[in-house]
Formats: sequence, structure tokens, C-alpha cells
Amino acid sequence: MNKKVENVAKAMIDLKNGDTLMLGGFGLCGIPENAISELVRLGVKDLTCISNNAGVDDFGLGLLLHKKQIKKMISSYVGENDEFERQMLSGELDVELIPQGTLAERCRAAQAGFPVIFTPAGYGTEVAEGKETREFDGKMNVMEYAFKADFAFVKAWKGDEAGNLIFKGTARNFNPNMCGAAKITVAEVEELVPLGTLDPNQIHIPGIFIQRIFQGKNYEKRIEQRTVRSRS
Amino acid sequence: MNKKVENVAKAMIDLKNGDTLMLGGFGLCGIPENAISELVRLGVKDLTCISNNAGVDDFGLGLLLHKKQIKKMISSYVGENDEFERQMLSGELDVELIPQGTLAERCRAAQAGFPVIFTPAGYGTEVAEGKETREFDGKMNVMEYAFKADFAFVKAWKGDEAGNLIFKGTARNFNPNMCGAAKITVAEVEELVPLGTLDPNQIHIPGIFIQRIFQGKNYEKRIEQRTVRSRS
Amino acid sequence: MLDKIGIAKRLAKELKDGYYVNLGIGIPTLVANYVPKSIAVEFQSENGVLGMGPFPFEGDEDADVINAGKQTITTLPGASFFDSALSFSMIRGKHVNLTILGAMEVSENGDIANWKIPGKMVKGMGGAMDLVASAENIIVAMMHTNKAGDSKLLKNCLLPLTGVGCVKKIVTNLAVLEVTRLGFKLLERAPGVSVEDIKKVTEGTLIIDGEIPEMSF
Amino acid sequence: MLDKIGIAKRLAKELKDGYYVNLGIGIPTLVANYVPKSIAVEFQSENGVLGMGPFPFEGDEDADVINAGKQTITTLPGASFFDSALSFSMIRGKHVNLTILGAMEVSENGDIANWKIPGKMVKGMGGAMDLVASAENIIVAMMHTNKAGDSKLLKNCLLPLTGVGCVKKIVTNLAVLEVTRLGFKLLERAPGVSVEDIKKVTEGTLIIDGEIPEMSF
Repeated sequence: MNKKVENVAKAMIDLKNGDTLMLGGFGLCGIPENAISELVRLGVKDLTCISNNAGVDDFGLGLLLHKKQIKKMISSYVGENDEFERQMLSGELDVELIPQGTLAERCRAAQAGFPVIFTPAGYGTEVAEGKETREFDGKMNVMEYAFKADFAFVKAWKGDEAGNLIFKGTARNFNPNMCGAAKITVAEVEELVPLGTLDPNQIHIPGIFIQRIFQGKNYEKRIEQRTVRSRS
Repeated sequence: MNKKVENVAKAMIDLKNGDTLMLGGFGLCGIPENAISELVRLGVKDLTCISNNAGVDDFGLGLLLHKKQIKKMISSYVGENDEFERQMLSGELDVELIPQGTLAERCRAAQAGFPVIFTPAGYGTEVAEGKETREFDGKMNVMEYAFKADFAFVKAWKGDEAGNLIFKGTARNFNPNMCGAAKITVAEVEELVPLGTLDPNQIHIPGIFIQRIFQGKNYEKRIEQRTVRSRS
Repeated sequence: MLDKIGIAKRLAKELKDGYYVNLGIGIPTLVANYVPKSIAVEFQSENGVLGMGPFPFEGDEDADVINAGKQTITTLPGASFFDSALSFSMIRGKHVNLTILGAMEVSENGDIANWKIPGKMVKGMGGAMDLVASAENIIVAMMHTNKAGDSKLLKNCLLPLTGVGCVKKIVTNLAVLEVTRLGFKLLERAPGVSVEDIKKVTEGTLIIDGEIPEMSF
Repeated sequence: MLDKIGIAKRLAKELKDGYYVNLGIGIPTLVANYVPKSIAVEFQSENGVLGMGPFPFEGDEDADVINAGKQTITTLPGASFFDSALSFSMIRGKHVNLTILGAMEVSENGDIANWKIPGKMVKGMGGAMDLVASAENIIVAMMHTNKAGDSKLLKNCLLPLTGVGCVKKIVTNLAVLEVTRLGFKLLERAPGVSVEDIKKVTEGTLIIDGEIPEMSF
């Protein structure tokens, strides 16, 4: 079961204009840096991107926004990006904001084969407008659909050729929930280890959810808010 | 955050007749052996048990069946138990059989705060009788409710006093999905390790889902089907 | 006519390189022994393991490592363990490519009954209802007739259903058949079995289109 | 009148031993600095960590270990990392005992608005809608008035809502108030602040029942 591809270009050979993409990461933490760079290089357009955040002006999805490759963003928080704001206010960019837990679970529903979920999040707010709502146990819920996407791009810490993945720290975030939630899931890893190296008991995402995997390179891992305390 | 209790008796001090219990395990693999023994010792009656299987005649939930402590079983497969069969056919025992994936997900829904799920499993069969069904994307689904339970008893390999758990092999099964799916979740572990010993990146279930944890003892870990090949 | 091993060998020809496969209890389990050397497949067991290997050597059994048939197993390099919810995410989410399971009855529209006989002790459906409700590629492995000699390939199932319109293909001791809109399409005969032999024990509509080849292994 | 640190200190008194707490961005984040030594609490951050510790020492920052405010953090013994779905299972499933978050407006029936100002750039709700929809114990930390001096405790919220009827308690620079069926019940005054002062800047129904004590720390 060898899912390994040589490089990021091979991993997205059949990606095309207008595709819907899922991208893992929270802020700039755990984002698929190599996939984003390649999307910029390819210059594919009219993308719909499902990602919790939209990067910053010069990093992450901000790079795609800068080149106007994104038609629509589905996110929960997009606050750190001037170009995003400009395109959104000018109407160039379509934006759908949804609660973070709903975003995670709509990914998970796609992964797990559930058509819909019912969640209390957003009931009574404009997020619920036009959506079916329903009471269960005295509490109102909003019906939300599983996402449908062409590609999911996830970033893991370690992986093997079978597609098994282990994430690190809070770089895990949405990545595991997006695996297998699109037609094709591409995993980039900091370290591609030999088959049999990963402890079967400690694998976060089994390879069955992954179609392609490659060893990423040049990870910048930019820190958005460097907060420290002094040693004194 | 110390969830540690001295022993199994302390862990179920407020358990009472008529309670609904979730019990982890698949077959006899990963079952909460200490909790089951204590339930037998306590002699509590009229229990509703949510568990994928019902043990065998002289082990696992079979021990409770033998003492007629169970009023109702909610399971997916109950085939290895003569006493079960006798009580079921005589009408002493109420049995609700549901698909295994539905069982897992009704636990997970309770853990995750979802009121219902819609699953294709069981549509067109007697499992769907009396239940709401609904088409999504051309496919029919059955609406199933999150479980409501008083106690969940799970068995893990390692745990710490904060309630963090790591499972081993296929003894994992339903155990993680039942954590936090009842009012009180009691974890028994083969090894209670000092706080800080477990790698935060490798914890299967964070302690937030666990109310009580204790070091189990005398694990028999009976094998139901010992299948081997010869070394020649 | 095939024995159980023959059925398993024929089923093994349905495996394709890169497939994730869930094998039911009974004949399907035997399929794992006949995987062509030229392809890589991984076996999933719904109790929470992917990448199952052969049974352990005597003395190596681990009570914490079993398959859905509660048998002690081993794992191969690249294997993983996971919880029941994620296991059925693989199944419901159509990540498992092929499901092979046994049946008591199959109807010509692809309904399957394999979990309950009214009046007899019901053991339960286990994971079968999830598997048949979601898998896109379901092959039934069974004897063509029951112990009384009655056909198990019917116009309509008489027993309580496990799933509706889901079976795609059937491999029996006598034949390989495809479930089509018009009925059971005969694809192959078992060695030494004639089309007439198959007709006699197929209650559902049987479609015979041209020459029916004998199975090859 | 309290400053931000004063509000955080007063909020810290709401923590109870054994609580799992989610702190929003801004004033709520400061609460972590004032946990009473006598109790154990664990902080959850919805991006996927439980058991957050203080900021790292200079040079120890790890880009892979951040909180929901995207700040570099450390973890304490007993911490765990997890994915976003499990993180919101903790929140939606009511396993997090207390949520403290900021707000632009709160109405007397407990509605909260904290994510959107029409005509201005919308940053998004992040995890706030999930938190307020499910948490059973929600405390809002905010200034009593906005920059223009208008009350943020209203009969009805004017801004788009984040959640309905969910806020239980409010701690402002002037007062501690409970949301009751009849309106905002004044529980405590900030040091040096009179009931009259609070009345003036509370647009929603204010319930004053007996002597209102001054906060103690």
C-alpha cells in the first residue's frame, strides 16, 4: 500500500480551476505549507477553500488571496489579513463564516459518511438563517451538511508510505478531521519514516484516509503571536 | 485535577438499581473486568447495559446475566452466551439490537453533545421500524438518538490521576467513545502512572472526559478464540 | 462444484491492488490466505485494526489483539489500531473498498438477509448492517443452496433484511453472479457445473447471456 | 472602578476546584494569572490543548504549541493535545465547566453579541458560537460601557447575536451581575462605585435587591 509520491507537484497533478479544497491548520500552526506554495506556483483559480483561518498577508492562504486565486472562503475566523478584508469588502471574495466546531464537524461528517449533523451552535444567529432548525430535548439545533471537497491538504509531523500519520502538539487541529473528507487527501509530512517504524497504537490517522503522501520541505512554521516570559 | 479513587468500590459508590450503564469492550477484549466484578458483588439490579456484546456464560457481562441483574441489553452482537439466550427467549431480558457502527456513534454523540445522528445503517430493515427516516443526497438514513447513561465503565492500558488514558491494541474499541458519554465515567487502568509520564501528544482520551480513575487488578484477559499457527 | 476453499480462492481474484478489504466471518475470512502475490491489499477488521496479518505463532497470542471474529491475530508493518467510531467512519465513509460477507439469502435486486431467523436465537447484526448500508462494493460469499437444498438466490428475501439493494456480486459453490437491474446475471460456472445445474437451484431471475465460461483460478 | 487586571482578579474568584475552563481572548486570558493557589483548574484552548501552562521562556517557543489566540504557550504535567472535533466535543458535550469570554453587548435575557459589527470588517466567530450555545456556565467579562460611553448591558442586543439566552453572569469594571428571568440582578459593586453609578450606565432592567456589597478579592 504505497501512497508515496515524489513531491508536491505529483501530489496535485489532477487539481484544477474551480476545485474545492480543504486545508488543515489553525492560524499558521499546522498548515500545509508545501501544498500552498504549489497552489501559488500552479496559479489555479476560482478555488473554494475550507480552512479555519485565511492566513496572514504574506503567509499561508494569504499568498493565494494575494494572487486572487480564491473565489470563496469557508472559515470561522479570518481576522489577520488586510488583503482578505479588501477583497471581501469589495465583493471580489465570497466568504462563508461558520462556527469553529461546526467547521470541524462538517469535515468529520464527510470523513465518516454522515450526511448532516444537528448542532446547537449558531441557533438564533444569522448563521442559522435559511437553515433547518429543530428542537431536541428542549434545545434548538441547526442542521449543517457534510462538506464536499475535491482535495484535502493536511500537514503531519511523521508519516509512512502507507499514509499513517502522527501530528505534533496543536499543529494537529483540523488536520485529522479533514483526512478522508475529500475525494483525494494529500498529506505532507515533516518526516516520512520507513514502514513499520510508527507504533500501530500511536497512529493518529490510519493510512486508509490518505491517497497521497510526500516528504515536505523548507518548513517555515511562522509564529503569529510570539509570547514569552523572561527567565529572570 | 486528581480523579484517582482508591478502588473499584469507591468508584461506584453512588451507583443504584435501575441505572443505565455503558461498558467498553469488544467480545471479552478490553472489557472493564474490575467494574463488572464489583457490579456482581454489589448485586445491583434492573440495570440497562449498553455494550457491544454480552460476554460469555462465565465471564464479562455473562456474570451479571447469570445473577439476573440486567433488565435490558443494548448491543450489536450477543451470540456467545447460553444464559443470555434463555433469558431472552423467556422474556426475562429485554434486548435491543442495533448496528455496531450505530452503537459506537450513539456513544460518540453523547460524548460530543449531538442530540441525534442520521446513518444509512439499518434502513429498510426492522432496525428502522418506528424510527424517523430521511433522504439525503439520494440515500435513505435512519435517525438515531444519542445515548443517555448514568455510568460509563471503560478499561484502558495506562492512565494518570488527571484521567488521561491510553488504550492498547484492539482493546481500545468502544472504550474511548464511551468516555464522557455518561453522567459519570469510571476508568480502570492496568497501570496508573505518575502525572506527567504520558506524552501529551499520545493520549487517546484526555482526562476531561473522565470523573474517576483507579488502578485495576487481577486482569484475566480471557481469549475467546485462541487461533494460532504452528512454528514449523 | 467448489468447496469453501475454492470459493475463497475465486473471491481472492476480486481483490485489486491498493484495496482496503473487510472480510466477514466464515468463508470470507479464508480469502486472506489467497491474496495474489502481485498485489497489495490491507485487511480492516471493524473492531479496530487495519493491516491484519496471519494468526500468531503458538505462545505469541495477545488477548488485546483480536479481529472481529474474536480470534487472536497479528499485525503487519504499517498497521494501526483505532476506536470503534473511527472504524465505522472508514466503513460508512466508503474508505473500505471491498466488503465480502456471508448471507442466508440474497434477492435479485441485491437485498441481503444474514442476521436473523425468526423463532431462532438472534445473535445480532454486529457490523453487517453498517457494512452493507455504505459499502459500494459488496460481494456475498455463500453456498448456492441452504441445508434443505433450497435456493438462497431469491426473487425476494424471506428472512428479515440486513440491507436493501446493496449486493453487487455473489460467489457461490456453483457460480459467480452479478446483481443487475434485471436479476442475477450469470458470469461464471464452477468447474464441472452446468448452466442447467445452476438454473435448477436459482429461484430468482437468472440471466444467461451467451456462453458462460467456467471459472479459472 | 476596576481595570482589566481587577476584572480578571474578580473573575478568578469564580473558578472552583476541578473546573475545566475555556478563556476567551482579551481580559479572560488574564484570569489564568490569578488562579487561587488552593484550587486546581485546567485550561482548555479550543485549538486543541488541555492543561495549558504559562508562556514559554524566551527561546523555548514552539510554533507547534499555541493557544486559540495564536500565542506560543507551554503545557503542564497532565496536559494533552487533540484534534478540533474532539476539542469541540469537550465544549458541545458540556465537559468544559466554565467559559469566560468578552462581549460587545449582553441583553437582559442573556443574549450575547460579540462577533460582528455591521459595516465593519467581520473577523468571524471562531469558536465563540459553539461555546455559548453549549456551555452551561458562561461568564462575560467586559467594560460596562463602550468607547462612546453607551451601556453594553441592554434590553435587547442591537448587534448580530452570537448566542441566545446563554450568559449567566457578567463581570464588568463596575459590577458583578447575574442574568435572571427578570433582568440583570446586581450582585456586587466595584470598589468606589455606587449603585447609582451602575444604574446610570445599565440600559437593561437592573434589579437591586437589598444592600449591594462591594467586591472583595
